[in-house]
Amino acid sequence: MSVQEKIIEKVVVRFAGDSGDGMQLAGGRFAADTALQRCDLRTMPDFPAEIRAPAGSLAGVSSFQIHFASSPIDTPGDFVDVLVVMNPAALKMDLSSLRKTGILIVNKGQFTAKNFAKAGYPSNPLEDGSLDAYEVHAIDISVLTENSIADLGLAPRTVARCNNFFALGMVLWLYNREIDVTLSWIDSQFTKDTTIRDANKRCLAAGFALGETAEWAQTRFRVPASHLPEGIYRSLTGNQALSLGLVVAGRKAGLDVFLGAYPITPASDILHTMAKMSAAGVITFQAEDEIASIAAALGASYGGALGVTVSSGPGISLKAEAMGLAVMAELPLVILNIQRAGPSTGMPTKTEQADLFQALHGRSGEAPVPVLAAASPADCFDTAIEAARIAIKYRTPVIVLSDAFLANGSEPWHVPSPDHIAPIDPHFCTSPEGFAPYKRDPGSLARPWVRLGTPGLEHRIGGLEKADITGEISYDPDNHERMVMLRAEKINGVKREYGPLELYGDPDAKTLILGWGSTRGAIHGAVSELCAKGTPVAGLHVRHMFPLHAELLPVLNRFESVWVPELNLGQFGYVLRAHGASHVRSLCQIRGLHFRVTDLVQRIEQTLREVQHGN
Amino acid sequence: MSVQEKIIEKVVVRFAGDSGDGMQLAGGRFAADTALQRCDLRTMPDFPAEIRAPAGSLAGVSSFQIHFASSPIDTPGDFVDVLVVMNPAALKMDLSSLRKTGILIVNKGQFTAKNFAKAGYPSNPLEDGSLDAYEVHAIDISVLTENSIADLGLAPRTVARCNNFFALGMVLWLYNREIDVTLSWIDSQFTKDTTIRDANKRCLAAGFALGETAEWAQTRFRVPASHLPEGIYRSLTGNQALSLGLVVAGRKAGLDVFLGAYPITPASDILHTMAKMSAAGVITFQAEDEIASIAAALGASYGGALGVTVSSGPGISLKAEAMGLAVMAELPLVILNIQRAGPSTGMPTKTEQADLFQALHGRSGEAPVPVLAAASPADCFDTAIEAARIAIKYRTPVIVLSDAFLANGSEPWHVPSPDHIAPIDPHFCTSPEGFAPYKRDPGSLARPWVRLGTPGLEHRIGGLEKADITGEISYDPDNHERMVMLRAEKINGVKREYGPLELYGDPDAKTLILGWGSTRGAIHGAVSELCAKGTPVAGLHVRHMFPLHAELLPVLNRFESVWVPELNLGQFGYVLRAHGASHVRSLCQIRGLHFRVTDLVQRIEQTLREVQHGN
Amino acid sequence: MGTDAKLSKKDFDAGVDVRWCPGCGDYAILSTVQRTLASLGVAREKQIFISGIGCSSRLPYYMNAYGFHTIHGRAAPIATGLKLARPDLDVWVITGDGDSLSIGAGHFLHTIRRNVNIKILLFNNRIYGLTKGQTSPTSGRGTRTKSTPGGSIDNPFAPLPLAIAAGATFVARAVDTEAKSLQEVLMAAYAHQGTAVIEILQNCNVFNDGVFDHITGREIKHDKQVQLVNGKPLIYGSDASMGIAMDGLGLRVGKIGSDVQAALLLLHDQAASVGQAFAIAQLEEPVAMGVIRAVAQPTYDSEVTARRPLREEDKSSLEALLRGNDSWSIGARIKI
Amino acid sequence: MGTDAKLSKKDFDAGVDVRWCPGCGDYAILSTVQRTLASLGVAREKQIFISGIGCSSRLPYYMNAYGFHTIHGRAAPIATGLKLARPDLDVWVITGDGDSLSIGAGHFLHTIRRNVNIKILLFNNRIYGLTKGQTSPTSGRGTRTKSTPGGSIDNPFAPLPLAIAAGATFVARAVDTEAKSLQEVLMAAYAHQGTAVIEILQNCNVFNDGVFDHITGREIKHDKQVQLVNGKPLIYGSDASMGIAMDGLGLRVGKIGSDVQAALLLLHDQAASVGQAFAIAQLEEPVAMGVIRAVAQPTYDSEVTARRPLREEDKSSLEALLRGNDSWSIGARIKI
Ligand SMILES: Cc1ncc(C[n+]2csc(CCOP(=O)(O)OP(=O)(O)O)c2C)c(N)n1
Ligand SMILES: Cc1ncc(C[n+]2csc(CCOP(=O)(O)OP(=O)(O)O)c2C)c(N)n1
Ligand code: SF4
Ligand code: SF4
Ligand SMILES: [Mg+2]
Ligand SMILES: [Mg+2]
Repeated sequence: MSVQEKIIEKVVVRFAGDSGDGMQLAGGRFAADTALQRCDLRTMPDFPAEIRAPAGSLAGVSSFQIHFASSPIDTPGDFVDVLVVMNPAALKMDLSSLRKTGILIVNKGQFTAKNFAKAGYPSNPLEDGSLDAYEVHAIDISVLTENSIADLGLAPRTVARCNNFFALGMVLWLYNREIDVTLSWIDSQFTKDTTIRDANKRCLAAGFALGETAEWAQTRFRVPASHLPEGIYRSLTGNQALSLGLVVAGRKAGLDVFLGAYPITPASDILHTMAKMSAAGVITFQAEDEIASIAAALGASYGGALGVTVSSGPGISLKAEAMGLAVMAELPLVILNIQRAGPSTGMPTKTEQADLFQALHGRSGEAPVPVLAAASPADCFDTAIEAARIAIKYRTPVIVLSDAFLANGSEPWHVPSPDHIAPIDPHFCTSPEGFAPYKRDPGSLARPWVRLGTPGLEHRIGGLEKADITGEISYDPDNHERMVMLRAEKINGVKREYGPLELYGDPDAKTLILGWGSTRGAIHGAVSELCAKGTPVAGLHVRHMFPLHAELLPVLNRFESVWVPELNLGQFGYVLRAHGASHVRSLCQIRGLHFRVTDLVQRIEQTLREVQHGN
Repeated sequence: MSVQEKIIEKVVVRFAGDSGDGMQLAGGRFAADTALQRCDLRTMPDFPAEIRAPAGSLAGVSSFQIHFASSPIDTPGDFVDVLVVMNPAALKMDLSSLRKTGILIVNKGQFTAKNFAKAGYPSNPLEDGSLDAYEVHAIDISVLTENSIADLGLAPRTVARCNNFFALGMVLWLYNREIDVTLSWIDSQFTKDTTIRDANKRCLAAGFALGETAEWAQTRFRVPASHLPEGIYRSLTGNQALSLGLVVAGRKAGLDVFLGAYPITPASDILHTMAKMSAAGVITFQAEDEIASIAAALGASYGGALGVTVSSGPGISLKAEAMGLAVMAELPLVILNIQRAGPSTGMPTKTEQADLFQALHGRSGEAPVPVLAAASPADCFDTAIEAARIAIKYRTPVIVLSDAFLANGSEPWHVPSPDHIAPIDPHFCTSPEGFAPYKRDPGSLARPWVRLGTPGLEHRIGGLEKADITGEISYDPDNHERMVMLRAEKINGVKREYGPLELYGDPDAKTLILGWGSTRGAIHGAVSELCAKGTPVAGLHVRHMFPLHAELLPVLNRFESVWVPELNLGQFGYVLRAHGASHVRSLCQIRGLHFRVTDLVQRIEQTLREVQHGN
Repeated sequence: MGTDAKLSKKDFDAGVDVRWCPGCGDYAILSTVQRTLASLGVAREKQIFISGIGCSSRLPYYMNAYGFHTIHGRAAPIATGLKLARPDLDVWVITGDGDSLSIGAGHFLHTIRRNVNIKILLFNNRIYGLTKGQTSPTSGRGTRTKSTPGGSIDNPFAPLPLAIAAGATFVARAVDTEAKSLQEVLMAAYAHQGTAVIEILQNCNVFNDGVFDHITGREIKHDKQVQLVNGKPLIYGSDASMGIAMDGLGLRVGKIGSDVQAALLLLHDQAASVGQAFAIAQLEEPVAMGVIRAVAQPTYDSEVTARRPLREEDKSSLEALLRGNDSWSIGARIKI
Repeated sequence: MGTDAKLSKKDFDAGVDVRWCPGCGDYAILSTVQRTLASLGVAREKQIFISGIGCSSRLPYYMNAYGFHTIHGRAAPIATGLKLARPDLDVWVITGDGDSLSIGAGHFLHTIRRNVNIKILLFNNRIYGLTKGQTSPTSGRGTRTKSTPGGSIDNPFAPLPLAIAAGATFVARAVDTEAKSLQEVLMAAYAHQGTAVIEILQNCNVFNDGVFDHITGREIKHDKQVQLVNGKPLIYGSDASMGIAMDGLGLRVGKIGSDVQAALLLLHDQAASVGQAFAIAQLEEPVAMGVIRAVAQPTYDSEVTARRPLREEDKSSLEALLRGNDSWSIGARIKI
């Protein structure tokens, strides 16, 4: 037997094919199996834009990338080690991500003249030498699949749908896995149609067996388990994590969670996920539009529930007026913005961090609102809880920024015990004694929150300026100034809730690489790599976009240079300069894609050179 | 005859009374007469909040202030020299604005126990010595009015409505005017009911005669004409000026002007004014909401008209999403925000400059939009034309910031000859040759604007990211980055249209007082006063909030300190620091009121002292 | 305050200065609303008034109850969220013709189609009062206002037919100053399970004075209104000589005996077909007053509630939720 | 391109890749729209397609005409502004059930009440296609989707009755794949002066496949649809044995002769009362197809246009405008 086994530390695999090819499913199952190997992992699905394009077209390509390792990893990976492509369009779209000498598994069966035309290939790329740099395995997966299940009498369309399990079987073989876990998963899923269940199982087995019999690859790989702490794990996308976090926060506060939502990519899954949680006490309301959805959430908060609303950039714009009302009414509200590439409709399935400005400043008048940004799919869970905690304690809307990259990407999550999550005291005002609607808590400056229905506390609130303490309508100039200041001071005080800042990399370096939101993984990766290469830089990650951490500016001022890699035209850099850190500079990328660690490393090295040469 | 005549340089008069007392009319006519004296003047009406409160209540007080002088003036005046109050509530609300030793004219007839109660006076302020510091003339205007027209058989309600003309007559006498102009104005206005016309005329005359006969004041004043350049003048509010400016811009460009609006205080008057201009080719459309109003305006622009929309803060929020579409579609559009005190419903009739952030940043994604701010009622005219010029040339939405102070305030405006206003070339693309929807003009980077209906140029646009040049839908990462940059660069290029920056005051001072928008007058006044007092400061006014003038930062950096008085919590200061001027500091006021020159002078002096003492 | 105590109108008076123009029809409505709540004997703390923006929307400030004066047009969805989260409360929406039919038209109709159990009091004065007199979506063609100096060219909405077309389960109409019938309608609305839409013809004496005089004028009102009584024929007129009968797919109005036959007069039925409710709601002369439609249908909030665990202990375990169906453990496989 | 040249469907094809799911009903609609324009022989450059967001709203990209794919729900007001500024153009609105009845419901109904001369093609697939399958305002109760895993509890809107209640002057219904009748309806809409609302039943084969099968299925369609022909009685059924007659303020459907009398069959009249149009639009079995209502009323745009100086030289002088009525001159009084 000439197949070698090789132990490797980390690897990036991508499945790519037509939308109809089931690549998300194949990738997802491979990730699930990988998790059971106790590897650390990150995934990054990439869906075609919005609608199902014609089969075989470039616009219809769907892919799923997974990075897994025996050591902790930060990102879904810059370059792919193994690329599986199910048709020419997928090759065209995804080849650039494959590293030179990488393994390319091609479903030769789809490499037909018709499909070349759809993908815009003048000739067969398998034959024109253009793939010489790679280790190409061109295998007719279509025919092999057909052969494996010819006797089942399935329609050709249905047969083609099994290609993905065949490919999955091949990859499982390549990484020295078993197929039993996936087989039982198929058993558990395809309960209605046993023929399809059997077909999928057979194809999976056949794909796996192909390695055993045909030995199509010279080497099989094994990625050892990583040293994750003991405990229960699950794989979680950002959207799932936000949903779970909010439900937990509600339960910890003894509040019902009310989600008002209107579907929009890439935020809709939060509605879908929470809609399934009614047994946990969650109410979901698909409203007629974004305005109604935030309005309903605010109404629920007014009634004493935890109101939540979710959208993406354009829909968040529509919520601005109601956010202003929430600021004035001083009621808890959590607003999730799952950012996508803009402006306007932009590129709805692509990622971007360009709604920071809108989150900070997109309201009329002086309407300060705390803004948190989640750093990874799992971090979405903690961020959601913190957002709810602040919203409830300070009676304020809180904005959480996530993005398409976090929303759909996943990573293993060490499931916490609910007991280890601190309770949240909604601190409802229940006694008429000394009650006044805008009489603030001297510590937090929060106003009382009354659960409607409490006798003796009847009162009226609204969007007009209110008199300090009494909450009555007031046009008094001094009162207005006082109230504007009080609201600002209250929100500014939120920073007292934050934990300490944690520098990483080389804290004594002259240069600080500052990240925020979903780019944490890539930036962490880049800082580590630079330090490892002997280029000392420090790293720092910001979750609290507003108000800023009290220590942030002092820390920034300790460094000669502070660079902020961000997926926009430099919004956080702008904010930091405005707050007094005039030496901050952004490293921008705005391509609808996430940072690659390698690109970041290069950018930082180059910028360091520029600075040294003083230009 | 013991009445003296005194020549004075400037004076501030305020008429204050119940909403039903016709103070706006009396003030307006006094201003008109003042204008005919060729004085420079500024007016500032102050309406009660939103609804008509019960007669005699504090909430129902309405006032009109006019500052006029024989030398150029900047503001409607800090303190009032002559205060006319028609009832106790007006006294309560407005007395604080009267300077010590100022003249107080009181309609004694309304100083009744019932009205004291409504105004919250425990006793009669005319009798408790509380007004000793002023020159009080308590006159029973109500009875005198009644007596003047007793024979006309009018209902008591109608009689009471003539009080304002009586009071106006008194003030005209006090300032040594004639009443003929006002009499003929009454003739021209009250054509339907001649009894009312005659009643008003008689009361005006009677009020005037009271001075001649009763000699209620010891001194009459005369404010000589100021040296305004020759020409035709009219008095103009900011809302009127914006309306006129847009109509002129449309005509100068050969474009129809289309206004999409939804009523909101203090912006509604623009709709009212433009609705009367259909003979000039203006189309006004009162839409069902703010979103429909901007949408309709954008539709009109798409069709080849000049689309305009107007609102105030909360309504502007609702327009954000459509603005993003305009950014992506690259179509001309003018958006007027007549700011009011916020957040949320706030104080709708009060002024504020707190929507700057929203104008700059209140959209999703990278969506740069030029923002201009008008400096005075008359400056609104020029600002509107400049906004239209930029919108048309650069195919972009442009935001104009005005506010309640400019909207309702007025000043004499030197009516320009239409011939002296430069034409605007809409530069429609008419030829299919080389046409591509996003092929940019190499100079301005503007894309072609096609008048719909042009044969051979049929094409499709939309809110999805577009491919460079062709405008087709594109999800290509490189293209997206290029397009984001191109849009940013295009808008940044707008600054090449600006005229030079003009420092005033002492340009060699160490401290620069930087103003923007409606505070120009007060800041100019303060800078002049400081310089006159021997405290050298320089002044600079900014109209172009974004993109910033190319010379602005270099100029700011020439000063040791730069202070920005603004009616918010420091928004423009923040912006300037973000752009690199780290030494900028805001002097904030957020009381729903405009700056007083005296307050500003004090604030600046105090800040200078603080800086000198290093704290 | 329990529901037992005898309540008076004053118990529902917030005791603050009321700031409508003297003579405004809103005063009469406020007073009837207060009196109605008192006579219903409801618990004050369970009455929640949600309004948008407009003169009418100021009403919550004057009610001694819980109140939220929100933003323009959005009272209905705010009330919806509130009612879904707190089905135990009575939720009233106070809105104007601009608030609910212009900027809020979408929300208004969506709330109706869902049949959320809230009561919507639509103060229709056919004008924007608070912004000082522009046309509203119910202003008649030709109305001259500041925004339509040449006369409006918009066709007005008829609020109740529109509500019926959206699936309203309860619609009624009343006049601001007719306290008795307004109160009856409010009581019926309160009793109804589902969205109740009550159009109240309200005079704005400052910007649209007398716009309903041709319907509500003291002398003519009996000739210009038909009072609906369930099960009773549609008869009106000062001498009860006029009647309404079916005529094709519409209604015929006329003198009983000559124009319409007494035997064929339409009997009012609040639960009649949508078509019948639509026809009655559309009548312009006479205008139908009282409850036009009231039909029983499941409410949105009750269906939401039915799907929820209402006791804390019935809620699914947090632990199970966090683990999901796909967790694994480092140490031993638990479940895949 | 003038209006004279003989045009073919291809002349209206933008020639780009069409990106709907294979099998989507939108393809058939696109093709009929292209064919209709060709047969109308209209000038390509005068046809403007405005759409919102949704699968349906992609249509403008595929038309060789001017097109603007705007934002969700706002196509109607954008089209309104365009039509007011450019009454010389033909303005088509392409929208979905979510786009025009959910987020855009207010705009949709306001456009209708104003009677702006635009043609609204509402692709009703009773689902949100583009966002991958959530309930829309026309989804039936109980519909299970990603957002309603327990089945929807919303009552659906009936788009055409709602449009009629809002004052629609033209409403019609057609089926995506029935090219001939769809084309007829489009031609009638084009000829109509005013807002034309055309509900097109469209199959979303990915997220709501077969939702109209009970109406449009090949075998049953004659029994489940009634084709409206102006002036002709409402007869349907594969053997034309079924008919529709008035029944109170509603309609009775049944076998001619036994359930309903042949002589009493309702004659279709596009200009009949609102009540009749409402009743026909509401029919659920059979569903009415074709032009339900078409009445002549002044259009909003024509009234706007009538008030405007249309030639440059008729516009009031700028100089007079700038001076206003209250100017004065320094030097000599001109006018006060
Ligand atoms: C977003 C927004 N747009 C516009 C306004 C201004 N506005 C306040 S009330 C109102 C209309 C009021 O009309 P209606 O609802 O009929 O109430 P009424 O005053 O007649 O009782 C408008 C346009 C606002 N407050 N907010
Ligand atoms: C402001 C905004 N909210 C939400 C969305 C997301 N969105 C896009 S299309 C759509 C609904 C589409 O449904 P429909 O109008 O029925 O069109 P279909 O796809 O079914 O043809 C939604 C909610 C968006 N693009 N913009
Ligand atoms: S403006 Fe009209 S509706 Fe508003 S308070 Fe005055 S009278 Fe009433
Ligand atoms: S999702 Fe449905 S409506 Fe959209 S293109 Fe696919 S089949 Fe058509
Ligand atoms: Mg109204
Ligand atoms: Mg749809």
